[in-house]
Amino acid sequence: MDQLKNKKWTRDQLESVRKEVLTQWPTGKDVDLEEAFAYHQQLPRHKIFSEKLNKAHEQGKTLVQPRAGVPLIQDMIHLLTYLQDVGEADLLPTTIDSYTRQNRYQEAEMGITESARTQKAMLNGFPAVNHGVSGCRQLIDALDTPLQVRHGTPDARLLTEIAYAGGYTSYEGGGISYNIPYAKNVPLETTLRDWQYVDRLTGLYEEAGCPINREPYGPLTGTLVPPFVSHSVAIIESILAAEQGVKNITVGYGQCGNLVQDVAAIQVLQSLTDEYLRKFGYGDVKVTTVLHQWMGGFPQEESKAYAVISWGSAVAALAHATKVIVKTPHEAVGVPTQEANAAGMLCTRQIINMLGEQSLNTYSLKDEKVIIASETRCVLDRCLELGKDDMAQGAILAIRSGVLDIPFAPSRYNAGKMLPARDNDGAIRLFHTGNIPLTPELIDFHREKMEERAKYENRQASFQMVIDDVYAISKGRLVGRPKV
Amino acid sequence: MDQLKNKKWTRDQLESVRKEVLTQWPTGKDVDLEEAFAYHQQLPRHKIFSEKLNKAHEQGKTLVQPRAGVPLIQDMIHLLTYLQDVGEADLLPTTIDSYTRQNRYQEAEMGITESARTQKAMLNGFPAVNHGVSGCRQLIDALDTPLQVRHGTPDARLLTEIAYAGGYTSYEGGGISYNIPYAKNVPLETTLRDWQYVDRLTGLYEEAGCPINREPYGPLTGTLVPPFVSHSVAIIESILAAEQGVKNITVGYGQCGNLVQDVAAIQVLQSLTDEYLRKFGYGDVKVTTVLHQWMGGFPQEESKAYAVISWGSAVAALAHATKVIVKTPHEAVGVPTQEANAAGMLCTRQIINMLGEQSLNTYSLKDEKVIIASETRCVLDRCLELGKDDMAQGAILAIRSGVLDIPFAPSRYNAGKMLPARDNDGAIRLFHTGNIPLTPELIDFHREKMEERAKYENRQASFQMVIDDVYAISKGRLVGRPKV
Amino acid sequence: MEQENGKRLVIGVIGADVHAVGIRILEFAFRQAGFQVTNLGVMVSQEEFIGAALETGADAIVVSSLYGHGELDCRGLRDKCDEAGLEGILLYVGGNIVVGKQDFNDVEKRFHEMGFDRVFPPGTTPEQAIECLNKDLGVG
Amino acid sequence: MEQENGKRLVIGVIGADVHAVGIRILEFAFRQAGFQVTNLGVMVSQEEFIGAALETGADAIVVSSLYGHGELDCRGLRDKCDEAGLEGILLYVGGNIVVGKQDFNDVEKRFHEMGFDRVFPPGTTPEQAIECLNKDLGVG
Ligand code: B12
Ligand code: B12
Repeated sequence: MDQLKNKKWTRDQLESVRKEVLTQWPTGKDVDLEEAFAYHQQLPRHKIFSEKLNKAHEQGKTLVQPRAGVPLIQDMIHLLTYLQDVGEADLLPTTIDSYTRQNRYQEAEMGITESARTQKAMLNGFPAVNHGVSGCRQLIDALDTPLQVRHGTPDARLLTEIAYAGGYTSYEGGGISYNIPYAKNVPLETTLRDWQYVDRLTGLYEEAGCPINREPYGPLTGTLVPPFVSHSVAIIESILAAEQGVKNITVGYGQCGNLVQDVAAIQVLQSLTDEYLRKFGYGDVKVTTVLHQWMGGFPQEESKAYAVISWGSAVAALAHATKVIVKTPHEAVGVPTQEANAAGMLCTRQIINMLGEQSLNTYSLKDEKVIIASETRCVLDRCLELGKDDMAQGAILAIRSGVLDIPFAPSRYNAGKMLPARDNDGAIRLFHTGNIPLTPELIDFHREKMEERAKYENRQASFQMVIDDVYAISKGRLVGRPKV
Repeated sequence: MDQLKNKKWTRDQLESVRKEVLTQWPTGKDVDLEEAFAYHQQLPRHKIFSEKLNKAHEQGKTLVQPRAGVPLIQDMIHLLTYLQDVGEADLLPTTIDSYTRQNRYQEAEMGITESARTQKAMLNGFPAVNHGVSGCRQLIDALDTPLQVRHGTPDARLLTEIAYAGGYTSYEGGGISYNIPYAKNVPLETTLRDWQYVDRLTGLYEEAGCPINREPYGPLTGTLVPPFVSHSVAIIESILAAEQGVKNITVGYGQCGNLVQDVAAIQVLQSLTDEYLRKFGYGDVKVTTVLHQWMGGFPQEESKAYAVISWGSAVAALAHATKVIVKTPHEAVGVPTQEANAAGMLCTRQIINMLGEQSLNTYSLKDEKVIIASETRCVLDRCLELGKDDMAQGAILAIRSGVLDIPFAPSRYNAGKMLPARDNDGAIRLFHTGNIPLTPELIDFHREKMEERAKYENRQASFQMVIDDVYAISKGRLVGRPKV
Repeated sequence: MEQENGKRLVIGVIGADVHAVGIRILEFAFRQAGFQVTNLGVMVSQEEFIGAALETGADAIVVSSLYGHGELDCRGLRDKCDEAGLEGILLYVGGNIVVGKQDFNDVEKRFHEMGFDRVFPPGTTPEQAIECLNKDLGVG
Repeated sequence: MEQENGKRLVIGVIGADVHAVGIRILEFAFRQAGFQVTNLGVMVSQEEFIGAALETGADAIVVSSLYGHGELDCRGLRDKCDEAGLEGILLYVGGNIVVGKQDFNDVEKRFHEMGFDRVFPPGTTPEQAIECLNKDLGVG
């Protein structure tokens, strides 16, 4: 195979791979592109994801979206209808189960059978590949709200084919964000290539007049990820997607917990993604943002979980993110019931509506924006340098060398040399910078922030401090202070 | 009787009234001041309200306090123990029932009997007068946390005598704040005099080395009260209390819903109360602050109620209020169960702990602080002018003329000429200024704010707009927009 | 505002209850809907309700109670109405009429037995109240 | 760090599960407590657990499962251990081992029947796990 380049695939290139992809599981043979375009073209506008997002973006509103997936089609329709009608979802999800995410369709089949037999959900999501094009369309037809596939699949090519032909108008994931946090042994080159396939397919739909929104997965491991790390990934994936013809992109960010850092992060994410896309010649791409409510360990106690949910909603509202992905009071325990899911949404909605008209405009916000933007530029510019102006190669080399480094990632292709921790105000900073190519001033800034906290806590910064931070929110605070 | 003056009562003056007060209900005869001082003096420090407040104030921490009251002593001990142990209360309340608040001890007695018979709470609080000194001490002895009486009693003299002798170390209320929102027919002069009694009694305890914290009731009617209105009342009551010898004062404020206005309000409340007390020669009084989570109509849905609770907690934390009074997910429906009460507290605690180390420092915060402080000064300075430098007389004349005007108050002594409404960002402004003596610039400011909203909503400002604002939070938003 | 419909209401908040906001809004809404309203405000005794109803020739007495003592405060109101010559007058009660979150079916039953024609749960909107009044008084 | 206690553990996250944070912290805590730890990381098959246990002469296999498929992934592990000559090896499982919020007594029973010696609910702290290991392996 040729060396991977950030270059638009030809139709022939795509078709030669498609032939093989569509045979990976029997349902693949039901995909017929022309027929799928026709299906999309007859969808009413209110079922099209990008339409709703772009409208909200114009109006400065924040849309509410849950996560949800169960193994059986009828149950899934029932669940989504509930979230739409009772939970008042603006956007609906289809969360895919973990076997499908690993292309283990045989095991997913077993999970379906077992779930039908025991009347208990034995899968943690909806096995869309096994249910096939017609299975997906049952959902699309039954609901009055745009649907998105949310997963975590390194090789999502067959899933994408089926989901798109099945009528989904939004699709999460990317070659970095669905590899490094979601896999152990998959080379980055492989997933970047497989996601070029996904993006090119998305481009085909766009060219046929069927808008499909793409969402690089923002929160990564959800565990102490500094904003510039996830921003770098989001912007790289946006550039790669745009090259393949994607026109609607939502970039994401997982709440860190410090108000100023979080609001600054969302605002910088929007402006910097716009800027880089323009710079690379993709100025026609529509960019929107999503805030994920706290993605790390949650408190068990439901009333405390509501507090965490509310705080995330407040950040989304004050930053005017285009949408917010909602957690539930069951988060620490297991996949939520539909009631718990709707409860999280109603709580979120209340905050969004109370706060959506307010804005934050602080002295420190501007500083924080400058910091996040500078850090992100350091990483992105070095990526380009490494890749000799090719972002795909750059990404591979950056991850390999730790120029781009994702904390707590399971992948063995991730360097894991950088260690994050919170500063004294709860913002996420770097405790070890590893190989992140920050300027000397930024490195000083991080060191000073960590020293300030270490001094306040009267202890050395150490891995124990990081562990304390990992636990902190689930134990009821933001900064993991030592026990006294 | 002499015309009311803001002047410290002599011991003789007090004693001549006390004789009568202590006969208002049989339990009054058990009050013995010297014995009561002795009881207070043997209380361990961790049971003394001011101690805990002042320590929190020094450390910049926010303490959590619920509301709670049931008719029977054993049930009350059980309830408070639960809130202390499960709810992790820093400070405990004793909410008094509404008959006691109206000095209807006979009806309260019936409520106790009925509650014992039906095993259902037939009173909405704890009838402390009927339970007497020994009844109160059973609570104080059973708990390891400082206790406060919270009520709404225009004539609280007997209740105070019994509560203090019973060992309470904190006491809410004041001559304006427990009249205008809590009564219909009681002249202000009467309540101001009766609260001089309460404050002088508090002074006696202070002089005997028994610190008792006094808390003017901040939120008033809880319904669209602009910050400067409640601040004016809080500062007047602080001055009157200080004159009678009160040394520990907590001034309060009910959350309005706009972040900047609320944080500014709490910060101004602290600094302005300090300033006025110093100015009047009471510089030795220790001032702390309390934020009341949203005091108006709540949403029925519990997950939405959690959102409102969380948002109030966020304000308390970001403003570093000394304590926060907690609502519960049952608020819209009725007096909460102990479980619902503890749930509200745990939710609050989670937010306080996550946010307590963060601060807000916005461009608009400084502006808002200047506005609130100027408005409050306008009212207070006119009060003094009206009262010919006597704050007690000033207050009476100010309320009568609407210089100080409390929206939605039941009292017929309140002018009710001022009408508040929210501006486009949800801050509470004046829609009719009535007789509030604002400067022309401030009046312009309010008018512009209201015009901005009216224009945005494409309707005239009217009473319907005020009604929409009254309902807004219970219907899931902050600004009551017209239906579309 | 709607045309006046000729029906008279006496409204107020019973007992030692000072919740003043809801009743003010009810007054506004009832007037808008065409009723003639006598609003007694807060802290209204049974006697005051009856006196005002007699005086105005009211078609209905609308009792609001928010603070939880509604059950104690409302006892005997129907009998007193009968004694005063207001037999059969329409009696409504609503608000947060008992202490705490109780099963509303039970609550409704207890208040029906006390002689109230309709009993409304927390959060009832003025529109719902007006719909019932129109029905029960044969308006519209 | 405590003195080494001579006991060996094989730990890992079973199945297609990639939750990498908890196991890293467990490794750290078990080492601090004196155990020799082989951490297989995430996405570990039954065969890998058994292979590593044979290779290191492990006293216990500690299975973590967060993503909800624990029940499908853990079936047959005890039998495979027996077949491989690891009769009686201590088997622990913990994390969020089933889908959704289920009654933990039921869950515990099902996993006991599958041959696990101890079953831990969501949110178990490393300290609780260490206490059980110490007891079951006769340490300290
Ligand atoms: C962070 C996170 C992620 C990150 C993981 C990043 C990474 N690679 O590590 C991302 C976003 C990638 C992710 C993905 C998914 N996740 Co996830 N995730 C979480 C979350 C929020 C926190 C997990 C965590 O790191 N906790 C912090 C660590 C320190 O705690 P811990 O993992 O619980 O481990 C401790 C204890 O449990 C205990 N312990 C663990 N194992 C064992 C074993 C024994 C024997 C003992 C004694 C103790 C013990 O000790 C550990 C250290 O203290 C949890 C919910 C929560 N807990 O709040 C959901 C959660 C585990 N995820 C869940 C799900 C469903 C998924 C997804 C399928 C779908 C999705 N929502 O995207 C995918 C699965 C991907 C896959 N193939 O595995 C569900 C599982 C549901 C269930 N069991 O019913 C949870 C519970 C969320 C929920 N309520 O829906 N997730
Ligand atoms: C604001 C408020 C106060 C203010 C009142 C200011 C004032 N003077 O008006 C203050 C702070 C002074 C106050 C005091 C007290 N309050 Co209060 N208060 C509230 C609160 C938060 C909102 C009430 C309100 O204004 N709502 C907005 C208006 C528009 O709605 P509404 O009053 O419900 O009325 C509408 C409907 O209910 C309906 N309606 C009302 N009556 C009727 C009757 C009929 C026939 C019909 C059809 C419809 C109808 O129409 C109205 C208009 O839409 C409620 C809880 C809530 N609802 O969120 C508690 C609440 C009513 N209060 C309560 C209590 C206990 C008290 C106190 C005893 C103690 C305390 N907590 O301080 C004192 C009582 C003082 C006294 N003697 O009455 C309890 C009652 C508990 C119960 N029933 O079990 C509540 C429910 C809070 C709670 N969960 O504990 N309160």
